Amino acid sequence: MIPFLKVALTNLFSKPSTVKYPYVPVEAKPRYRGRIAYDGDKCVNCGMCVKVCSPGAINRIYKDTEDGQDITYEFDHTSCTFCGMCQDFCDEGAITLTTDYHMVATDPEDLIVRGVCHKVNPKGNISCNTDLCVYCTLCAKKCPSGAITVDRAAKTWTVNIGKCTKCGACIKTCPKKAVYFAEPKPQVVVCGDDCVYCTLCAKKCPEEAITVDRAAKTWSFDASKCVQCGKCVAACPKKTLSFADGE
Amino acid sequence: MNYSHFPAIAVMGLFLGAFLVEIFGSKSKIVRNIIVFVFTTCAAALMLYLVKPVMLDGEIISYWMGNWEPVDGYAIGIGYEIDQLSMFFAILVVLTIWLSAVYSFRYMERDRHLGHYYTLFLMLSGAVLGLVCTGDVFNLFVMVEIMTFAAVALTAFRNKKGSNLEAAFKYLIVGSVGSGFTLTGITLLYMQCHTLNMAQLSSMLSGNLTPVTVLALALMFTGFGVKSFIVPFHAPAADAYMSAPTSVSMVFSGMVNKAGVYGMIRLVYIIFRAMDIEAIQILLVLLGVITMFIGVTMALAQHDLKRLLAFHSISQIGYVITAIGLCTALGVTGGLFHALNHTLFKGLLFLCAGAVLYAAGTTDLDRLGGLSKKMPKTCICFLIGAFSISGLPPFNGFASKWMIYQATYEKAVTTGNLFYAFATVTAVVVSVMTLASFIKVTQAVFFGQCPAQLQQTREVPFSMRLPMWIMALLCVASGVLYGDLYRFILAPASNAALNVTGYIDAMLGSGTAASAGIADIEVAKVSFSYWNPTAWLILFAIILIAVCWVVVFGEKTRGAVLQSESSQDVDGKYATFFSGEKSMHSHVGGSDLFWGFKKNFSGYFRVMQGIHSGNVNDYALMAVAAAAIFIVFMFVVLL
Amino acid sequence: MILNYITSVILIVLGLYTVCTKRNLIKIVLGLGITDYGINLLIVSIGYNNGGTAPIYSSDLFNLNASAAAFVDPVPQALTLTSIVIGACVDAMALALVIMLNRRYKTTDANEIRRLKG
Amino acid sequence: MINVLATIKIIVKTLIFPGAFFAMAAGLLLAGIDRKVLARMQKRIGPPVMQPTYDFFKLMGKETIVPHAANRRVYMAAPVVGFVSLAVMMLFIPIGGWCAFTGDADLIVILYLLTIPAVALIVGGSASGSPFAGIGISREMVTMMSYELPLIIVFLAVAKKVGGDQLFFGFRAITNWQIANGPMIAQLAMIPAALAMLLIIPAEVGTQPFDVAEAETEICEGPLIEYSGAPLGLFKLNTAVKMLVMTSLFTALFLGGITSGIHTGITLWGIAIVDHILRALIHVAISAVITVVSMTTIHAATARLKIEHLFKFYWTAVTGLALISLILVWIGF
Amino acid sequence: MFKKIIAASTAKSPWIYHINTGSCNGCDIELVAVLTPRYDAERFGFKLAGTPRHADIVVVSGPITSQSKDRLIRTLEQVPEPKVVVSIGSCPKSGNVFKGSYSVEAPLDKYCKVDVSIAGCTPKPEAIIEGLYKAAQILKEKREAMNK
Repeated sequence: MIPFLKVALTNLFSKPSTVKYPYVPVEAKPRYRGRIAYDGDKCVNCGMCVKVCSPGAINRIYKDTEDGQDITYEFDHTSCTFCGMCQDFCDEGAITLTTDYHMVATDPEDLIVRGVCHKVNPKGNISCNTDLCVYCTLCAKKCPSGAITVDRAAKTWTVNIGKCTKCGACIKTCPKKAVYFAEPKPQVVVCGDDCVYCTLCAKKCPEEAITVDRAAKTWSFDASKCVQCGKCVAACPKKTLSFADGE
Repeated sequence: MNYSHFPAIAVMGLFLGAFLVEIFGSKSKIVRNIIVFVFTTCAAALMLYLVKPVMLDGEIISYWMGNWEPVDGYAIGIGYEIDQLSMFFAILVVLTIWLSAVYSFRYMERDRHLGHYYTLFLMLSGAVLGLVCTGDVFNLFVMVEIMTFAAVALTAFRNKKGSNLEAAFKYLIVGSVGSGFTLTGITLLYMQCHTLNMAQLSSMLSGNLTPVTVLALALMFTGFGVKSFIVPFHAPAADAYMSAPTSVSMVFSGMVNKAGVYGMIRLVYIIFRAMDIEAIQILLVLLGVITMFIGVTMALAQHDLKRLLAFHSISQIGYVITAIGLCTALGVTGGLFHALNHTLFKGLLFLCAGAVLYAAGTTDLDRLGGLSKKMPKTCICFLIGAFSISGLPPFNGFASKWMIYQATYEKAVTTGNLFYAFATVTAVVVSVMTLASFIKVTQAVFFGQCPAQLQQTREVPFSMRLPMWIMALLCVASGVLYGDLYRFILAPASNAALNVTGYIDAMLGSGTAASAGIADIEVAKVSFSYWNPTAWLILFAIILIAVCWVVVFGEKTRGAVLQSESSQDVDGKYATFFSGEKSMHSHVGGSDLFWGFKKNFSGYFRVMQGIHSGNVNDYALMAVAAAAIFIVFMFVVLL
Repeated sequence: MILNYITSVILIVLGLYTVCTKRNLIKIVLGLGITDYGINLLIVSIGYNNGGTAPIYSSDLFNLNASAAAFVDPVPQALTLTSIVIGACVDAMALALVIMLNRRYKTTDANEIRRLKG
Repeated sequence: MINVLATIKIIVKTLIFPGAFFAMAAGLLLAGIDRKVLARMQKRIGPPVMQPTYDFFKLMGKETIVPHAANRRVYMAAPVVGFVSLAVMMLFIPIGGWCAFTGDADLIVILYLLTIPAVALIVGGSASGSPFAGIGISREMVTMMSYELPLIIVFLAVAKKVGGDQLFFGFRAITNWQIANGPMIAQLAMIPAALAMLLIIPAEVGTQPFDVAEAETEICEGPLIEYSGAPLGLFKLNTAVKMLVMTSLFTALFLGGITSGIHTGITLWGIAIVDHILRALIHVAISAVITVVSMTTIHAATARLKIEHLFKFYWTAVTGLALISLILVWIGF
Repeated sequence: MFKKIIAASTAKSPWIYHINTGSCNGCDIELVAVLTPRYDAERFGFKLAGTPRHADIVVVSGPITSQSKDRLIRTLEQVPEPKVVVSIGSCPKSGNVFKGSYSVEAPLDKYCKVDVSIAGCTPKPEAIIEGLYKAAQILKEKREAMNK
């Protein structure tokens, strides 16, 4: 008991070691994983963070806008475990865990960090400059949705437009910078030879870009009016219409 | 109104009642109850009528059986002598009898052979009243015998249980051994003085103590020790209290051991006047202290309520014996006052135990619990009894224990003998242990949680509660008004005990005491300047009102006081906190309290288990050994 | 006279010995009886006075003082009567209790009858 | 006609000065100082000195839940009885040499008044019907048994020292004696008794090393487990006032003569108000010092004792100290 | 006046009762760390209470496993009125990484209204102090609401 008595008495006359928190601001250590800061512009909506977040604290809300989508990322701090995986896996560096630890809230709303990532749909689709490409299959591995298939032996590179979310992950990883967003040539509708001139495509086209003369068996297309809505292609019973690259 | 006949009438009345109950009572309950009530009330009335002349006017009533007046200074017949001391005990006796009778009407209704019960009961009360009033030594012995018989028979009254018979047998054997010693003592006295009258004996014996009288003193000292259940002889008493029906065990603890104490006082103060010798005082105080300590420590280890109360009776008698052994004015007053208080609060506690037995069917502490919600009135009475026995201020135990502490320490300081200071310290520690064991009982029986089978226990009928309330009131009253209680009852009684001339002159005509050279000791007036509780109670009341006013005034601003009356949502907000569990029945029973204390005293308790072995021979051996020790002690000291 | 006192002391001590050591209940009760008779003997022998006659006044009632000295002291005899009665009652009750105990405990050995202890 | 001034004086004495109000305020202050100094001993800032007062008023504002298994009347009455007896005790203990009510045998009255708050806590705890409380009250009772023995020996030693061959249990006699020949603690024979008394104070109040009865960790606050709201507030107040009572008892018994020397002579309505106030302040200051010395240092330096170690410690070590001084006094030192 | 004193002191002496519904003990030791000399929550009057009956602020940690669910509900009921429930860490609010497991019945809101939630998987002691301080203010408001 005596040693503790000595310690107690010496403490009595020495300065208390309490950090007077609210009056003396206390900064967290530099690598402290605190509140998440999300930078919408850097984000490319690749979805890696969502995939890698174990408690599923991140969710995305899509809202279509005219030139693409507004994806709001919601980081729910009440269910986040602050492991920092999303920060590590976000190549763009859009997510950073700041050293702000003051995450105290009465209503849960203000514990949710929101950020909007405006995703402009690139006009064209992914295509590969075959002479630069060395078929190293890196882009295929990188693609989150598995849209690219590369056959090293046959030296072929194909992309499945449906799956591609235009995230640009392949562009970034291609060592040779072979992959690029092809400049979107204005899409032109082309009519195949077994057209029966049933004028269905003309009726479907909202912009009357197609004129069909049943009698003279002629099919004409006005590219300037066409909005590439694809309704004519879908309506043609003979499936002779298809998009093609204009000039 | 020639009231000198009244004591004889009262005693004979009770015996007559006993026989009448035997004849008429066995058939109908009403007749029996009426006879008992009438005879006990008229005995009470007769004796209480005497209080005024004897106590206040200081007159000593002497009455010669068959009008055999003493012939030229020699007492021939049996004389009844009521001086203040015997009047004091007579009040005690009469009070206990009346209350026990009223209590037993409803309490004993479930037993059979009630005719015999009331016969024995009236015999017991008649014997003790006779014992207190008599002035003749042999008559004293005969009354003690009748008392022992009635007590033994009553202990064995509920003979279905084998243990009751066993207790009765042990009580009879040890009692008879004790009575044998007393009878031998009396014969030796008669051999020496050729008289049986106490007053004459004391006038002849004062001063000239021959070996025969010393042997007689030692033997009678053992005899009355056996009757007042001090330490070496206390084991059968604990069994007897436990097995007797509660209304009888209340009489035991209120009257029977007081009769033993009365005999002891008569013997040592009046007949032999041996108290001036320092050694006898130390012997008595030592016996008292040991009885106190053993009584309480054994009580702490008990599992049965009545056995616990029995051991407490033994320990409180230890207090009385210690106080009387001091032979100072304050000491004797304290002792007598504690005897009165003991009768009150111990009677109350036994009645409550009886009520619990009547309502819940068992007095085993491990199977009882949570009765305060089922029997609120009994619980309050028990609390009053418990607080007064452990000596908390407003109640009567405090006043008498206070006197005893002051007396013992005053004796220590004046005589410079550290032993009495040791007695004060033990007295205080024993009083705390008494409080401990009563906390154990209240927690085990009244508070805590109610076991399933006791859910539908109901309050006891009114006629059982009436004596309880009377006793509770008396407890509080004697605690508060002990100033004038001292003036009217205690002072005359202790004076009568201390100086004997009045006693002798009344019996054998004035002047005999002077001739025998017994000077009248001027008893020092007890210095009563210490704090009288009435003023103290006013303070208590003022602050109580103030605090309640603050609490009540805060009512509006405070949260409401809520208790769910409905019992079905017990599991919600009002359930006991079981760290979240569903509140199941887990009652902290009596036996698992005071773990720390028992662990430290485990060696002591093992020895105690050995001593209370329950074997008749051991008890008889203890009695005889104690007799031998006392004889040797007396010879060494007095000759 | 001394012989009476010695025998009564022996009887008392013998009685106490049996009460304290014998395990059979009936023997204990007998021991009690023996102590009682020892005491009775003591009480009776106290009243003896050499050459005294029975304390009854015969025809010559008047010369009182002549025969007074020769009387044996009547008081101890009265005491003995009471003591004998008490002794008898004690024995009767004790034996009754022994019978009941035997019926309950099926034994008369003091060591077995030890339910109330501690 | 009752002397009106006298009754007013009594009411003022009972309720205001040494009675309820002063006891409450000084007690809470002492409790605050105790917690503050304890914190400082653990190198932390610690709560404001008024913290027990805030605790008390907050508890008065809380809702009082009476559990179903509790006996309502006893449950509510226990804390009030405890506080009342503590307030009455304050009337007996001389504050700066002057005590409100004194008789001849105050020590025995104090001895018994000390048991009432403990009994109130015990009966209250057992009335709440919780098994935790059951265990708590058994420990509280054993604690009481353990410190009662040395306490009575200390009282007897003081009485013998003051009394010589008569018997003086009253505080007036003790104070006069100490004014005459110096505070009791200066006497050689009485130093062990003073030490024993210092060790008794923490057990009586129930602070850390001896608070096994209200151990938060094992039996969640022991007897107080089911209490909430105003009754709990009163019980916490009782502990605080008990601190004041025990420390002022120590000053009365062992440092008697110190404060009574102050006479400023300024009287108001015949009562030397200023003297009283000054003496009261010094008295509370001394009590604070003793609280720190006896309770806080031991609290900071030791861990909680098990119940049988506590009992053995009190019945061997502390009683031995007290006995030494009793025997020394008896021999005539 | 009496009401004002009570309301003021309710904020100044909030007593904490900690319920651990299956937490990984990260938040538990952090909550107790708040009482150590370095952070010393006792400056504001915080004190750990042994039973819910003495509690003002109930701090719940852990993802409310099914075993501890009904015990939690029962204990929360036993806390006397002006009471505040604080969830510490992310487990109580959402079940954190244990979300979706068979034995976790996570969001505490199902059982009671959570007044203050302190986020952070083991929030920093300063954050806990701030949270408790806010809880004490809410307690005061509830106390004043009770007065009306």
